[in-house]
Amino acid sequence: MNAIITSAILGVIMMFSGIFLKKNSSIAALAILAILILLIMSILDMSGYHFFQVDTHNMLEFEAFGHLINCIAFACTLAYFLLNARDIASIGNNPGEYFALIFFVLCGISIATSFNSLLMLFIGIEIISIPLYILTGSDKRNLKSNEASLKYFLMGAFSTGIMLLGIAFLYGSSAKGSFFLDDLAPVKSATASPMMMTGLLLLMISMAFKVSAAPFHFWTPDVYDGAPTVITSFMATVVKAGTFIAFIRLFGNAFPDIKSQWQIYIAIIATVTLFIGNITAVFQQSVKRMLAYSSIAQVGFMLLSILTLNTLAKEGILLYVAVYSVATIGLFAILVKMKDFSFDGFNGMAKRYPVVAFAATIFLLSLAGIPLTGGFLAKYYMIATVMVTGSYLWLVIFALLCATVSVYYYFRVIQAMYFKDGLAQELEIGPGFQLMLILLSLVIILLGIFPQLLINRLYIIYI
Amino acid sequence: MSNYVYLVPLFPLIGFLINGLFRKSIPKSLSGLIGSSMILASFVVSAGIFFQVKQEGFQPVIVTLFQFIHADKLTIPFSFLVDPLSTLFLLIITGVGFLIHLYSVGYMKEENAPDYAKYFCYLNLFVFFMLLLVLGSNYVILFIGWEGVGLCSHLLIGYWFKNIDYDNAAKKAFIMNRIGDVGFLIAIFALIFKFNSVSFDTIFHAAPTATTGFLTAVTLLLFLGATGKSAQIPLYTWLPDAMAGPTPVSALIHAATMVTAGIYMIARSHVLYNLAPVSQTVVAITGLATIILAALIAVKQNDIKKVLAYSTVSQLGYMFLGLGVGAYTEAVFHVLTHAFFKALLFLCAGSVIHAMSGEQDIRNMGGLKKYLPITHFTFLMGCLAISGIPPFSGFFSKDEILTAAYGKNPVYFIVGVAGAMITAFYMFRLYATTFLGNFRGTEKQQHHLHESPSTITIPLVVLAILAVVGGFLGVPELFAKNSNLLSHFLNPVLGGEGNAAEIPASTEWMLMGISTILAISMVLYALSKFRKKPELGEPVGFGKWMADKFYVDELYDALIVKPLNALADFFNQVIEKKLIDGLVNGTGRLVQYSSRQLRYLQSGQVGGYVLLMVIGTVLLFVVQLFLRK
Amino acid sequence: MPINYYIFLAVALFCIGVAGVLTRRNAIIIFMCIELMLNAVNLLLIAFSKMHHATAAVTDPNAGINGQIFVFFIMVVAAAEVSVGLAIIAMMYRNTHSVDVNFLNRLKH
Amino acid sequence: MVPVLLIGIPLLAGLIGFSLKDAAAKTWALFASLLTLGVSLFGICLPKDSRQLIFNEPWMGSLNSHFAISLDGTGQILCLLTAIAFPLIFISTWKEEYKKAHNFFGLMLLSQAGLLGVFLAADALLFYFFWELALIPVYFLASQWGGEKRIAATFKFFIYTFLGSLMMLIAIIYIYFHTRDRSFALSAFYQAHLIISQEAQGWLFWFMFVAFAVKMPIFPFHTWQPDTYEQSPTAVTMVLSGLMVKMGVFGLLRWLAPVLPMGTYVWGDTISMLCIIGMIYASLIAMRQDDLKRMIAYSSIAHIGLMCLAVFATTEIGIQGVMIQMFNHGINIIGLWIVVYIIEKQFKTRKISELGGLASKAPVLTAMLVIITLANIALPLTNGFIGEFLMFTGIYSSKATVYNVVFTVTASLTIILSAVYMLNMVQRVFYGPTNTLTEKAVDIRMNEKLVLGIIVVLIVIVGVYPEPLFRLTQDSVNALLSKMFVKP
Amino acid sequence: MSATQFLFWFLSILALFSAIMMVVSKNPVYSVMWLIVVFFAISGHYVLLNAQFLAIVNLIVYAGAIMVLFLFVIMLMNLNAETEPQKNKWLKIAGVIGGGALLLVLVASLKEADLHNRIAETGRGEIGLIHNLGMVLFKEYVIPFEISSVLFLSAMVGTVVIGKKD
Repeated sequence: MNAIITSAILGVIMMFSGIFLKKNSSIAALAILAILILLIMSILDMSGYHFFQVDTHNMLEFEAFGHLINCIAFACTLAYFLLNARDIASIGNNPGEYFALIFFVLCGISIATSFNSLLMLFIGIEIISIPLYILTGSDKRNLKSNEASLKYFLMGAFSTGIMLLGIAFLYGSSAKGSFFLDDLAPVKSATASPMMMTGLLLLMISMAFKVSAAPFHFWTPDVYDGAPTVITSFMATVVKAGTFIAFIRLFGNAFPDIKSQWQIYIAIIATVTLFIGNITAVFQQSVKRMLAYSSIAQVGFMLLSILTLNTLAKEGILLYVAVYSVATIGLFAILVKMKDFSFDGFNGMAKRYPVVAFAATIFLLSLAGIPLTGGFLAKYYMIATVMVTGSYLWLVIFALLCATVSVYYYFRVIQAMYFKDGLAQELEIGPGFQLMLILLSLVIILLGIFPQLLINRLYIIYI
Repeated sequence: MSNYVYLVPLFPLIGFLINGLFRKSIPKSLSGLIGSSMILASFVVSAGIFFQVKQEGFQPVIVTLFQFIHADKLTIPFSFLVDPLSTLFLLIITGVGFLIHLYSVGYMKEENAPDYAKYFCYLNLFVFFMLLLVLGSNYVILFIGWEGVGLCSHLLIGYWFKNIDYDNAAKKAFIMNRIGDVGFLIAIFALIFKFNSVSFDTIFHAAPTATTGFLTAVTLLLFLGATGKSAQIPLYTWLPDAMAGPTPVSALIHAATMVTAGIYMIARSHVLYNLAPVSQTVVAITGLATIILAALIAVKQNDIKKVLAYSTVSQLGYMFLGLGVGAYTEAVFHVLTHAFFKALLFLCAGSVIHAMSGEQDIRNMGGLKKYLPITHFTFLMGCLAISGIPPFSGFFSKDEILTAAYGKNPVYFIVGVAGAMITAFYMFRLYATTFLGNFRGTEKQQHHLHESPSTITIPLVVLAILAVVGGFLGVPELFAKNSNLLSHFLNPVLGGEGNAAEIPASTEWMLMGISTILAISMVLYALSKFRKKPELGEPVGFGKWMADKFYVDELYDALIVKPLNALADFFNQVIEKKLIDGLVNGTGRLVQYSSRQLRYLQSGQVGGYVLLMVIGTVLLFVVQLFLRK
Repeated sequence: MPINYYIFLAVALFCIGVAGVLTRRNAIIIFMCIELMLNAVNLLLIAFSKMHHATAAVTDPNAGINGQIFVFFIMVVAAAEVSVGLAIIAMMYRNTHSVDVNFLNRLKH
Repeated sequence: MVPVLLIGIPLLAGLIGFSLKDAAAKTWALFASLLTLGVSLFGICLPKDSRQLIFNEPWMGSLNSHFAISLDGTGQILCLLTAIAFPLIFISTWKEEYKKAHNFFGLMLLSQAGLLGVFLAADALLFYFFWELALIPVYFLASQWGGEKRIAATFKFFIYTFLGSLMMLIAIIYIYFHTRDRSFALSAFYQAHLIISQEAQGWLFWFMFVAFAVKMPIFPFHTWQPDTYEQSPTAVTMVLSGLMVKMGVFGLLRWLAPVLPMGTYVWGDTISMLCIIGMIYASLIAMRQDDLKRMIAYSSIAHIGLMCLAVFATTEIGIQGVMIQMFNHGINIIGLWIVVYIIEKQFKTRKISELGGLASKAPVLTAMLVIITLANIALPLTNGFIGEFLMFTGIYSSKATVYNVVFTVTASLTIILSAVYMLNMVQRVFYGPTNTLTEKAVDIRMNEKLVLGIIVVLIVIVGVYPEPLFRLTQDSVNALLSKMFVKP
Repeated sequence: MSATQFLFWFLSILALFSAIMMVVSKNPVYSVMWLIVVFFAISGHYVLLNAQFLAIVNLIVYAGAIMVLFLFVIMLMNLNAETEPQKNKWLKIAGVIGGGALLLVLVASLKEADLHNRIAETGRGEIGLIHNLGMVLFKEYVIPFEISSVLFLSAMVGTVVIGKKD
C-alpha cells in the first residue's frame, strides 16, 4: 500500500512543484528526491514496514513478488531520472506536470502489481494508460508526437473496450458473480466453459496489446518512434514491465488450473511476436525504431514465462524485467542525447566517447543475450522454464533462432560504434552521466554473474 | 661391438648437425672433410660389427635406445636390430657411401661454401636415415628411415632449387614415394591391428596364425610401398627425372642404396611373403614387366644419366624377380653387386659430364677413350659387369636369380634372359657412343677435355675392382661346395633358398650357358653396330615410342593429375562458393528480404492496425473453435 | 428475458462499434464508436448482474451487485478518457486543421 | 588454486591492460602470458591428485551451478598449448604497430582467459560462459584490426558460432534437467546418459555437435573459416586456428562423447563420413588456393577432420593421438602463421603466385618453414607423425564402426594430398628464381628466429621423444574412454 | 407477448438500428444524434432490468455530458459531411467484413454456452437501487473508488497539459 499512496501523493506534490519552482533543474532535483522517497518507501514496504494499514476488502493483495517488481520499477525510474530528468523537464513548458503524470503511472504500476480483482486491474491499467497518452503527445508542436499520441489513444481505448468485453464474459461465467481472481476459475470442473474461454481470450488479447505482443503490437513502433525519446524510454521499460507483471499476475492467480487450455494461445502469440519483432527489426534504419521492435521481440521471450508459470518463470521474469529495463533505459538515455538516430549516427562513437560506447556495448550484448551479461541469464531462465515442462521444445528452438537474428541488429550498432570510422556527433554529457552509465552496465554484469542477488529476495519472508 | 651399433647412425647425424648449423661459418674443405670422415667412422664401426656377426653361432642382437611410442597395449621401442642382413646393408651403405662422399669432395668443388656445406649435410642426413632404415628392429623405425631417405632424396634432387624443372622432379619424387608410403603405412596399421605389435620377431613368429588373405593384403600393401621407393611399375617414373640431382647423389641414392630399400624391406619380411604365394607372383611379374619396359626405354635414351637411370630401374626389376621367386639371398646379392657396378657407372658418367663441362647428351660425345683413360676403363668394367659377362660380379648375381626364376617358371627365365640381352645391348650402345668413334662435341669442350682429379678417380678404381671381383662373394654352389659365402652368411636370416625350387645341376649349367652366350653376342652386336656410326637422328616408329618412354608420364597426367585438378576447381568454384556459402548467405538474404516485406504491415494507418488486430483476434478465436471440437 | 438475448444484443452492438472504428477516418466518430463498444459492455454487465442476482438472490440479497458497480466505474473511466481523448484530438486539429486519423502519416514501416 | 590463477592472471592482466599506455601494454601482455605459462607448467608438474588442481565453489544457488574448474589430463595439454602459444604470438608479432594497442593486448589476454576457462571448466554452465567469453574478444579483435572486408567476414563467423552455441545451450539445459540432482557438474552430466533415452540422445547429440562442428570446423559448417582467417590480423588468426579450433575437439572429447555415449555411437558413422568428405574436399581446395592464409585455413580443416574422425573411432590409441595432435597441430600451425606473417610484412602480399625464390635470400626462414611444413605433413621424427600415426592406428582398429578399413584408406589419401599442396606452396614461394618483388628480400629478425626456433625444437623433441606427452594424457584418455560406448 | 418482451424487442431493434445509422451517417452531427438515441435505448434496457440508478447515470453522464462535449467539439471544428475524407471502398468493405467476422466468431464461441435456463430477470430485484449500490460502493469498493480519484487527477492534469495554449 505504501507505494500506491506515496506515489499518488508525490504525484500531487510534483504537480504543484511547477508553481513554486521556476527552474527546470530544481524541479528535476525534486523529482529525483521524490522517486528516491518512493523507492525507500516500497523497500520498507517489502521489508515489512507498512505505514498505511488499509482494509482493501481483498481488492489488492500484497506479496513479495509484487513488492520486488515495484522496487525494480522504482529503481529503474530512479536511474532513468538520474540520467534524463532534465530532458524530461525540457520537453515542454510544464515540467511539473510531466513528472506528476510519471508518478501517477508509477501508482498505476503499483496497483497492477498487486490487484486481486478485475476491477482493480482495469483501473490500474487505465491509470497507467491515460497519463501515457498525454506524455506521448507532450511535445505538442511536434506533429509526430501528436500523431503518436492520437494513434496510441484510439487503439488504447479500443483495446480497453476488448478488455471490458472479456471482463464482462468472465463475470458472467464466474459462478459467484464476482470479479475476484480466485472466483473466476471454474470451481469443480477443470474445463473452462465456452463463455469463460471467450472472456479469457479477449482479456489475453487486450493484455497482449498492452504489452505490445504481436499481432496486437502495431501501435508500438509508431508510438515509440513518435513520442519524445525520454518518454519512449519510460514506456519501453518501466511501463512495459508493470503491465507485463499485471499480465502474468492475472493469468497466474486467476487461471493456473486450466493452464493447459490457454497455453497454446500464449505459445502462438509468443511465436508471432518473436518472429515479427526480430525480423522487422532487421531492416530498420533508425536505432530508435529498431529498439521499439527489439522491445517487441523481448516481450516474445518474456511471454514464455506466462506459458509455464512455474517457479523458474517467476524468478526468470523478475531477472528479465530488471535486466531488460536497465539496458534499455541506458540505451535510450544515450539516444536522448543524440540528434541523429540512424545507425550511421553511431559511427566512430568509440573514438570520441569510449565510456559511452563501452556502456552501450554492454547494454546491447545484454539485450542480445551474451553470457556474462544479465541478458543471457534472463533468456536462459525463459528457455529453462519451458524446457522443464518437457513440451513446447519447438518454441524454444524457434526463440533461439530469433535470438540469433536479434544479434544481427544489435551488433549493427556495435559495429558502427567501434569498427566504422566517422565523425561522432556532439553529445552534451557530463561525467555524472557517464558514471551513471558505467554503474548501470556494472549492474547488468553483476546480475549476469550473481543473479541470486536479485532472485533470492523472492524467498526472504518478512513478518 | 654390436651393442655400440647406435654409433653407426650417430656419426652421420653429428655430421649433419655440424654442417647444418654452421653452414655459414665453416670453410668448404672442413665441411667436406667432416662429411666424409663421419661416414668413414661409421664404416669402421660397421666393419667391426660385421666381423663379430660373421662368427659362428652369432645370435641377432636388439639394441633398444628408448621407448618411442606406447599407447594402450601397443609399445614401439626405438631399437636397432643387428643381424647378418642389416650388417651387410650397413657395409654397403657406409662403404659405397664413403666412396661417394669422397668423390663428391672433388665433384662439387664449384659450389660456394654454404651450398657445399648444405650438400654434405643433406648427404649425411641421408646416410643417417638409410642406416635407420636398415637397422630398425620394427616396421615403424624402418618406416622412419623409409620416409627420411625419401625426404633427403627430395632435398638433393632439388639441390639446385633455382631451376624449376629440378624442383618439379624433386616434388614428383617425394609425392610418388608418398603414394607408396601410404600403402606401407596401411600395412603397418593392419599389422598392429592383427598382432598388436610392429617388431619383426613378434610379427614373424605370430604370422602363421594369420589368414592367408590377410597376409596377402598386407604383403601387397608393403609391395606397393616398395614399388614407390624402388621405382617399379607403376611408380617408377620419378627415378629418371631424379637425375636432376648432382651425379654423386644419383649414384648413392638412386642407384646404390635408397632404391634398394624396397628389396631390403621385402627381404626383411620374407616370412610373410613365403606365406602369401599370390603376392610373390605379383612381385615377380611386376619385376619382369619393369625389366622389359625400362630396358626398352633405355635403348633409345641419349642422356647418359637417363640411360643409367632406366637400367637401374630394370636391374631393380631383376631383384624383385628374385624376391618374387623366393630367391631372397640372390636378390640381396644382386643388390650388392648392383651397388658396386651401378655406383661405378654413375660416377664414371659424372666424371664424363665433369670433363664435358656439363654436357650429358651422348650424341655430342664419342671418342673419349683417349681423353679419359681411367674413366673409360672403369666404365667398361662396369658395363661388362652389368651385362652379366663372366666372371664379372653381375654375371653371378643375375644368373642365380634367373636360375631360381627358371625353377619357378621357365617363362620367367625366358623373359629375364631377354631383359639381360637388351641390357647388354643398350649398355654397350652407351659405351660405344660415348667412348669409341671420334669426338662430336664443340671445339671448346674438346679444348679442356681432361681426366678428373684423384678424389674422383680413386673411388672409380676402388669401385671398379669391387665390380669385378664382388661376384666371388656369392659363387654358386655349382662351382664349389660352400663357395657361396654370402648365402652362408645370410642363412640365419633368409633361411637359405627360401622356398625357391631345387633344379638339377645339368639344367643349371645349360641355363647359365644360354644366358652367357646370348649376352656376349648382344655385346658384340652392339659394339659392331655403334662403334663406327652411332645413331644420331631422331628415332622413328616403335623407336619413337621407346624414346618417348611409352608416354607413361603423359598417361598419368591425363588419368590422375588433370581430373584431380578439375575436381578441385569444381569444389572450389561451385560447391564451396556457390552451394555452401551461397546457402549460408542465402539465409541471411532471406531474413533481410522478409524483413523488408514485413515492414509494410506497419502501414501507419490506425484503421489498418485495428483491422489487423481484429483479424488476429478472429484467427485466435477460430483456433479456439477448432481446439474445442 | 433469457440471458442469451442480452449477450447477442451486446455482442452485436459491440461489433457494430468495431466495424465503425474500422470504416471511419474521422477521429471523433471512431472515438464515438469506441464509446458505443463500452456501452455494449455495460449492457452486458448489467444483464449478467441481474442473472447472477436471479440465481443467488435467496442466499444473498446483494448477489450480482458487483456488475452494476463495475458499470459505474466504467462510466467514470470513460468520462475521464473522453476528456483526454477530445483534448488530444483538439490538439491535433489545432496543428493540422484536420481530424482525419490518416492525415498525419509520418510514422510508418 | 592453480586453475584459478590460470584464469585469473590473464583476466586481470587484460583488464589492467586496457588502462595502460600502448608501449607498456605490449610488455605487460608478454609478461602476463609468461606468468601464465609458468603457472601452467607448475600445475602440470604437480601430482595428478593434488588438491591444488581443483577449485569448486557454489555459484548460482538457485540453478545449482558451481564455479568448478579443474586442471585434469584432458585440459592440461590444451592449457599448456594455450600458455605456450600466447607468448609465442606476442613475441613473433612484437614489431607490429597496432593502433590502440592497449585495447588489442587487453582483448588478447581476455581471450586467453576465456580459452583457459573452456579447457578448465568442470561445470556445464561455466563451460558455456567461457565458451562465449573466448568468442567475444576474438570477435572484437578480428573486426577491429582486420582486413578491409573484416566486418562482414567476422560477423559471419560470430553468427555461425553463436547459433551453434545456442543449440548447445538447449542440449545443456535438457541434460541438466535429466541429471539426478539437477546439477551442471561434469560428473553429474557423465551420469545423465543413464536417464536420457536413446532417441533423446540421438537429437541431443546433434544440438551439441553443431556447436563443436562449427568451431572445429567440420564440413559443411566450415565456410566461415577461410574468410575469417583471411581477414583477421595474423596474431588473431593464430589464436583462432591454433587454439579456438581446439575448443571444438576438446568439447567433443570432454562434453559430448562421454556425456551422450549412445548418441555418439549411433551417429558415429555419419559424422565420420562428414569428416572424411571434409578432409578430402578441403585438401583438394587447398591445392588450388593462391592466398597463403586461405591455403593454410583449408589444410587446417583437413587436419581437424582427421582428429574428429579419430575421436569417433573411440579407441584408446586414437584418442591419445587426438590429444597429442591437438597440441602438435597448435604448435605447427602457429609456426606456419608466423611465416606467413613474416612474408606478408615484407612483401605486402600473400599471393603465392607473386612470390618465389626466397630460399636464396632467406635460407634460415626457408629451413624453418621446411621443417614446420614437414611436421604439418606428418613426416616421421616430427611431432605431426606421432599424432597422425596414432590416430590412423586408432581409426583402423576401431570397434565403433564396421567401416574402419574403408575410413582408414580413404582418409589416408589426404596424407598424399597434404604433401602435394604443402610442397607446392614451399616450391612456389621459396624455390625457383627470385622475381622483382623478392629481389631485395632479407632474412628473419632475432625475435622471429627465436620463436620459430622454439617451435622447431618443440616439433623435433615431441617427434623424437613423445613419452612425456603420453604420460600426461594416459590417465585422462582411459577415464574418457571408460565413459564412451563401444560395442562389445 | 408481454409488455416487457415488447419493450425489449423494441429497444433492442432501436439500439441496433440507430447504432448502424451512427456508423454510416456522413455528417458527424447526425452520428452524435444517433449515438444519443442508442444511449437512450440502452438506458431503457437498464430500466427494464430494474437498474434505475445506472439508467439515470447513463443518461446524465453519457447522453448529457459526454455527447454534449462531442457535439461542442464537432461544432467547434465545424466539421460537416464534406470535410471528412472517405476511406477507399476496399478498406471499408474490409472493415465491415472484419466486424462481421468478429461477430461471427464471438457468437460461434458463445452459442455452446448452456445458458438456456439462465435468465436476466426484468422488473424485479433491489440491487439496482441507489441505496444498495451506495452501501456497497462505499464499503467494499471504497478502495477503487478512492483510487479512481488518481485517475481523474491524471486525466485532469493531462487535459490541461495538452489543452492549454502555449
